[in-house]
Order: sequence, then structure tokens, then C-alpha cells
Amino acid sequence: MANLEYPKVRRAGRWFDVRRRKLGMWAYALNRITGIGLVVYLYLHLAVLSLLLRGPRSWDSFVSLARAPYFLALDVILLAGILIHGLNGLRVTLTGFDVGVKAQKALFGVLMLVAVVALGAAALMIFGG
Amino acid sequence: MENPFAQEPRASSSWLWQVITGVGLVLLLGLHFIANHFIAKGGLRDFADVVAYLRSPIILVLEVLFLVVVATHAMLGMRALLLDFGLSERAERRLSQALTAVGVLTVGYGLWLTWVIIH
Amino acid sequence: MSAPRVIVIGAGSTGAATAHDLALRGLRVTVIERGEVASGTTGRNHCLLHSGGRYCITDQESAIECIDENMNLRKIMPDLLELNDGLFVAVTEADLAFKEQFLEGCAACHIPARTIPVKHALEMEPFLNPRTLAAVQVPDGVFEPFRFCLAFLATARLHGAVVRRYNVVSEIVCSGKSVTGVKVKDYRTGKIETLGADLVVNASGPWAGDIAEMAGVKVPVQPTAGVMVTLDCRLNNMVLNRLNKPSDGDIVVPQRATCTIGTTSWKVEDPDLITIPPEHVAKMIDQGEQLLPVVRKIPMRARMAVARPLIVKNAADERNVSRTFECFDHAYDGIDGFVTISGGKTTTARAMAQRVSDMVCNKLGIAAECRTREVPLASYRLFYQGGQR
Amino acid sequence: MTLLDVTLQIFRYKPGEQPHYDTFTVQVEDTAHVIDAIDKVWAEHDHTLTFRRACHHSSCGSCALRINGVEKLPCIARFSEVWDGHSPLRLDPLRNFPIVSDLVVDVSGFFQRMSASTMTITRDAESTLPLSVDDLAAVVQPKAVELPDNLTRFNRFENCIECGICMSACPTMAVDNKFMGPAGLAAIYRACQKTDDPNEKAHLLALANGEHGVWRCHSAFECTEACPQAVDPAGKIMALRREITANRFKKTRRS
Repeated sequence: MANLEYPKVRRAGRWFDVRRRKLGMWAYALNRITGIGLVVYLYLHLAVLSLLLRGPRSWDSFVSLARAPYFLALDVILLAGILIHGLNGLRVTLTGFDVGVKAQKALFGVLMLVAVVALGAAALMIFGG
Repeated sequence: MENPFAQEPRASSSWLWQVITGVGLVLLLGLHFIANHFIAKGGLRDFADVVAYLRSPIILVLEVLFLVVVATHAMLGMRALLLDFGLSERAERRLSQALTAVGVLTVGYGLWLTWVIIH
Repeated sequence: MSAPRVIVIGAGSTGAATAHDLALRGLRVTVIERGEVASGTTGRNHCLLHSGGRYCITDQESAIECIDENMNLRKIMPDLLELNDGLFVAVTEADLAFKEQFLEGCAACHIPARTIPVKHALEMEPFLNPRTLAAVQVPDGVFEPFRFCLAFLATARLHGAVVRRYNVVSEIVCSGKSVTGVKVKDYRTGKIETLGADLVVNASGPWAGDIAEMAGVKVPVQPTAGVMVTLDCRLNNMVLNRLNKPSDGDIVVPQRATCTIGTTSWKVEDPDLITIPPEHVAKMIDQGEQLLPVVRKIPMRARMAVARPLIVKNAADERNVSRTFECFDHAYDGIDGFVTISGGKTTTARAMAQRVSDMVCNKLGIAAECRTREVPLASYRLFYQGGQR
Repeated sequence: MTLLDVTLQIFRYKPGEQPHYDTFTVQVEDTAHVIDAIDKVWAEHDHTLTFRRACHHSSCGSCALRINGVEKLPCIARFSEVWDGHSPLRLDPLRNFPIVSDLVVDVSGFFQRMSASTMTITRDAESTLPLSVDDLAAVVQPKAVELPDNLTRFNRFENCIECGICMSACPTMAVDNKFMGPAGLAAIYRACQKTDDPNEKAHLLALANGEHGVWRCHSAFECTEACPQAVDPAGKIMALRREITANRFKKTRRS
């Protein structure tokens, strides 16, 4: 009998659908987005490090580029990703061992608060120093 | 009746490794940051700084460990994500093999890079 | 010669049990249901597995049916019952005066009943009215009508029956003075089909009159609605009944983390559309408070109303018409191959099925004994698990 | 009592046809539940509307659907809770199930998952009544229950009514149709608790530990949020994870 089955590719995108969903779903989606972002960054980072192979000149010119304010802003975004992914990962780990399951929403809130505070402090250091 | 959900109990491994490497990353990333920005005097400002930095044996071990752990965590994460495409068992095995290969290549490239820079 | 084909109209408790009984006797059964299983009268139910205590004075025939079936169901569907017994509780002097008569009634209908010291009853039921004057324990229970029907139908299917849900009967097909099948429309596909049958069983509860009319016959079924109110907290371990004659709001049936107070009674014309009168809801709370004084403090979880099929024997108050069931062979009305089973209650569905199946087999000239008293039912989950929609 | 004019936007689909929404306006009391309005649409406007329902009091679990995108049991969802008072109320079938017709979905996969654990629906009850209303405990102090001689203990139906809401709300279920799903895993947990047989227990844990078992959960906790019966499937999944991990370490230490 016919039915409305979604094709696999469309199904696979459905983790992204946070409409009318609760906090935990947002945490999950955020974790995935930051996770994908960090994997992309890992390879970008390796590519940048490859500049070292081309000797001091190309590396040093990159470093001076990296000191530009707009580049530093990218650093803040990277840090945000790391903090969100890392701290949410802590929540997933704890609940996965049956710790703090009842308080998972509060746990997420507190951890994200920590992320925001840490990010603020880091941004001050990056732009200040 | 054949139970469609009965399987070999082996699935906990990937989750456990994800958690172990995740916790490892939190620690290593902290050390990575501290080493990069605080211990190296005035930060890694130019090429010579980087080379000197990597020649320190403790730093080298730390960075290599970091590379291995981050690659494992990333590949396990990608696996969890790609499983969502509803793969067949064969495709799932292929995926695991492919991701292992990518992870090994990543680590290999990183090691080679480090070796070249040091020398 | 292949087995005769029988069509059962309605997948409520009666239809489901009948399909099971006939399938066990080797007939080829098709069940037609216009909605989901138990989407009519059976679904919207107190969920009380009657001990018969409720009827042991006013309607002993029903009471005996109830206690017998209560015991039978314990054997064939043990997993589907909450067996915590029930209490008949006297909270007024008038109730108390009724007690001896009640115990005699129970004895006459072989319903095990025993008086429990009030102190003991209050310990077992901490929320029970502290002014309780007497308590009698009987083997009431709680079931789930939906899963009850699913279990019968799943078992029937294992014996070859076909269940067609979301199929509405639009016509009873006759050849001369004999019913030869039904015309059905599948709401899922819009397809209209004619299904042939050697005999058609009308098990459509309060809609029995409408179906019978399609064949040009009448059945004395009066749709009689009742309101039930479900509270958001379970207040009792056992079923609590008011120790008195049947009246509005005389019972509180616990189920899972809720309890349901019922019921009222009024005649309706159209069983399809019943509006819940707010004053009936208020009455349930007022009456429930007599048994469990905290009732008013508990938020309401759900309210429901549905028509029950009452057999009209002669003009009487609808509370006093018999709650027993009746089986009609419409050959006496000039239409052959068509029988109606109606009345009764979910607790007695198996017995109803036995009665109508006996009649069906008799009419079709089949000598097969009823086995539904002994054969345990398959898991209700099998109904959906098979993948048949 | 006030009467409300409610507009319902109902998902319609018949095999071979284009899915679409039909709009109906019906009058219901302000105290009505959503199922009353669906019932009215069916009775007054369109008998070809197919939807599942039976008990109208959150016991059968058949009527589950999505009200404005959120999984609910319409039999206990009041208009005052789910309706803003003016915009149309949108009704969709559950997600992650094949759609059969209109609001009816094919629940066979769900029941296969429920059967995997062979969990029965009755259980022994706590000796005192579970109190869900906070101030009730202050009103009456329930005492320990002394049971009559012939009664050893009370029994209860399991809280899970197999409505499928958790499976619809689950983001993993949305992408992996081999996932055992929240209710199936919660049932395994309950079956584990009920059994004293170590072999049975090992079998159940192995089931939960499969490639499509507890490890596929992404900790979104949507199932627990959506469950109308406070079964807390996500909590049960986490408890299973702990048990499986603990067993694994115990085994490692022994060998």
C-alpha cells in the first residue's frame, strides 16, 4: 500500500528541524552544527599548518594576517564552537551515565551560561591582548 | 518469530570511545591552549618560534596525542552523523572502514608534517 | 466444500469476540469496521470488569452473566486485567440499610462477597470517605477495552479472519428474502466493493438499528448515552462502588495513574454525535465526592460520553431496562442470513459471541462447539504487528 | 459555559492523491478537548475523515497526533491549552510513521518494537497510592496498606499506553527507521526490572545494546518531554546505558 515515506536524503536532514521542539532538541542540533564546524576547522587548521612546509616567509605572512581584527573574530567563533560542543558534550556524557538526567535542562542552561561567560572573557583577552 | 532487533552487543564501544576521547579532548585542548599561548613566551609569533616549540619533547607528545584523540573523536562523530542516512549493514561497515582510513591518513599527515617541521 | 463465509459488522467488543468465536469454529470471517477498533461504544468505557455486584439485586440475569464472564476472562486474557477487586461502600444510612439485601443478591448470583471492617477498608483505601459505614469486597477488576478487542481480533486473525478497518457498510445486499453480502466503502481508498457472505452478523451496538434498517428489519435497541469523567490522579486501589441501587455517578474505577467516575444515562437519537452536558460532568464530581471526598481537589484529565445499546423490553426507565443482551434471528422478520446481537456490556462480550455464534452455526448447519472459554488469547500487539492495516 | 468557533486545519491524504489540508469550522464548548472537535468534524461534515480513537481518556493511546506540530493526545488536550483563540488549529498525523490515510498512521513498526522486549502491560503496584497532586499528601496522609489475606499485592497497568508519541518526537527516529525507539527501549528497561532470571536479563540488555539500541539516542530528551504518561523513556535509555556500561566494566575486571 502506498504511503508517505521520505527519501533517505531528506530523512537525514530532519535532525535539523527544531521547530516547536524543546530545549534538548536545540542542544542536540547545536551539538551537531558545532561538531560539523569543528571537523571542517580541523582540516582547515591542518591546511594552514601546511604553510609551515613552505618555509618561514609564507608562514610569517600568514601570522600577520591572522592578527587582523576580522581574523580574530573568527577565533572567537571557533572558541564559541569549542565551548558549546565541549560543555554540551559534558552534559551528554553525564546523562549517558545516568547522572543528572532529571536535571538535564537545567544542566544545559548552566553549561551554556558557563560557555557565554568563558567566551566573553576570552573575547576580551583576544581583542585586548 | 525471528526478533528483528536482536544483534551482536558491540554498539556501546563507539559511544564509550566517543565519551573517552571527548573527555580527553577537554583536557588536551586546555593544555594545547595553555602551551600555545602562555608557555611559549609571547605566543608563537613566527616560524622559528613554532619549530622551537615543537622540538620540546613534552610538547611533541602532547600535540601528537592531541592529534590522535581529535581525529578519533571527529571520525566517530562523523560516523554517528552519517548513520542517519539509514545505511544498509554493508554500507555501515564500508563507512566504518572509510572513516578509519580517513582518520589514519589525517593522523599520518599530521605526524609527517610535524617530522618535516622539526627537521 | 469450503467453510461458510460470515461477515461481522462492527469491531467493538461484541464483534471482536464474535469474530474470534466463529474463526475458532472454522468459519471464514470478515470483520467490517468503519473506524479504528473499539472506536465506538466499547472504547469509551469505564474499563470495569464487572463482578456482577452492580446488578445483583435489580437484574440478576445480568449479574450472573457478569460473574461467569469475569471468571472466564481471567483465564483467557490474564495479562490484560488489573485484578484488585472492588468495594461496595455504604456512606449513608440508606446505603447501610441496603447491605443485607446486597449480600443476599450476591449469594443468589454466586458472586463471592465479604464484608470488610471499615477500619480495614480505610487502610486499603486511604482516600475513601472517612464516614464510611460499611464495605463489601467483590471480585471486580479493571481492563482496557481497546486492547481487549485487539486481543480477540489478533487471535481471530491467527485463525484466518480478515479485519477491514475504515470500511463502512453502505448496503446490505439481498437476493430475494435472503442476505447475500454487504457493499462496503473503504474510506482509505474510496474503493467500493461488494463482499459476498453466507451470513451477516450485525454487531454494531447502538448503531444496530441503522444497520438492521438497511436490511429492512427493526431491532429494539435504544441508544442510551452516559457521561464519564477521568481525574488526573489515582485515588483508589480497588474499584469503588456505591452500595445501593444503580444510580448516576455510583462508581469510581481506577486505572493506571487515573480514576474514572461514571456514569449518567439519557436516551439519544443519533449515537454519532453526543454532546457532553456540563451538568452531567458536575454531577459526576458531586457523586464521586461521596465516595472519595478529595475528588473536587483533583484536576480533570478527560471527559467522555458515548451511547450504549440498551435492549428495550417494555417501556421503562432506562436505568431499569435489563443490561443483558439479546440475539435476533431476522428470519423471523422475513429476512434470512442476517442476525443481530446487541445489548450487554464488554464484560459479557465473550458470552454474547458464544450465543450469536451458536445461532450462526445452527443456521448454517455446522456442528462445532464453542471453545472461547478455554483458548487463551494471543497478544493484542499481534493485531498491528502483522503489518495488516 | 461559552461556545467556541474553532477552525481546524486537518491533514488529508489518500493513497495516490496529493496530501493537502482541509479546513473545517465547528462549535465546541470552551471546556472541550480537541478530540471532541475532531469527532464533530467527522459527524457533521465529513465521514470520510479517518482518524484513530477509542477510549477518550488517555488509556488506549490510539488517538495520538500532532496539534500545531506538537505530539499530543487530543483526548486530554483542552482547547484552552493548545489554542490561541483565533488562528486555525493544525492537525497532522504522527511523524516517523508511514501514513495510511488522513490522520491514520501505520503503527505496525511500533508494536514490533514493543514486542521485542516481551514486556506485559500489568505489573505489581507500590503499596501506597502514587500521588501526583502535591497538596494532596497534606490533605490525607496515606498509610501503609495491610492487605487482606487472599490478596498478596495490588497490580497495575504499566503507565505506557503505546501511543507512539515518543517515536514521533524522537529526532533519531526521524532519520533512522531501524532505531528501536524510546518506547521500545523503555519497555526493555521495564522488562529488565521485572525479571529475576539472569539469562532473560542478559538477553534484554543485549537487545538494548544493539547497533540500533540505546547508543543511537542523541540525548535530545524529546520523548520524555512529549510523553503524556510521564514514562520518561529518555531516563530509561540512560539507565540502560549505565547498566550496560557497568556490566561491561565488571566483565573486563573479571577476565
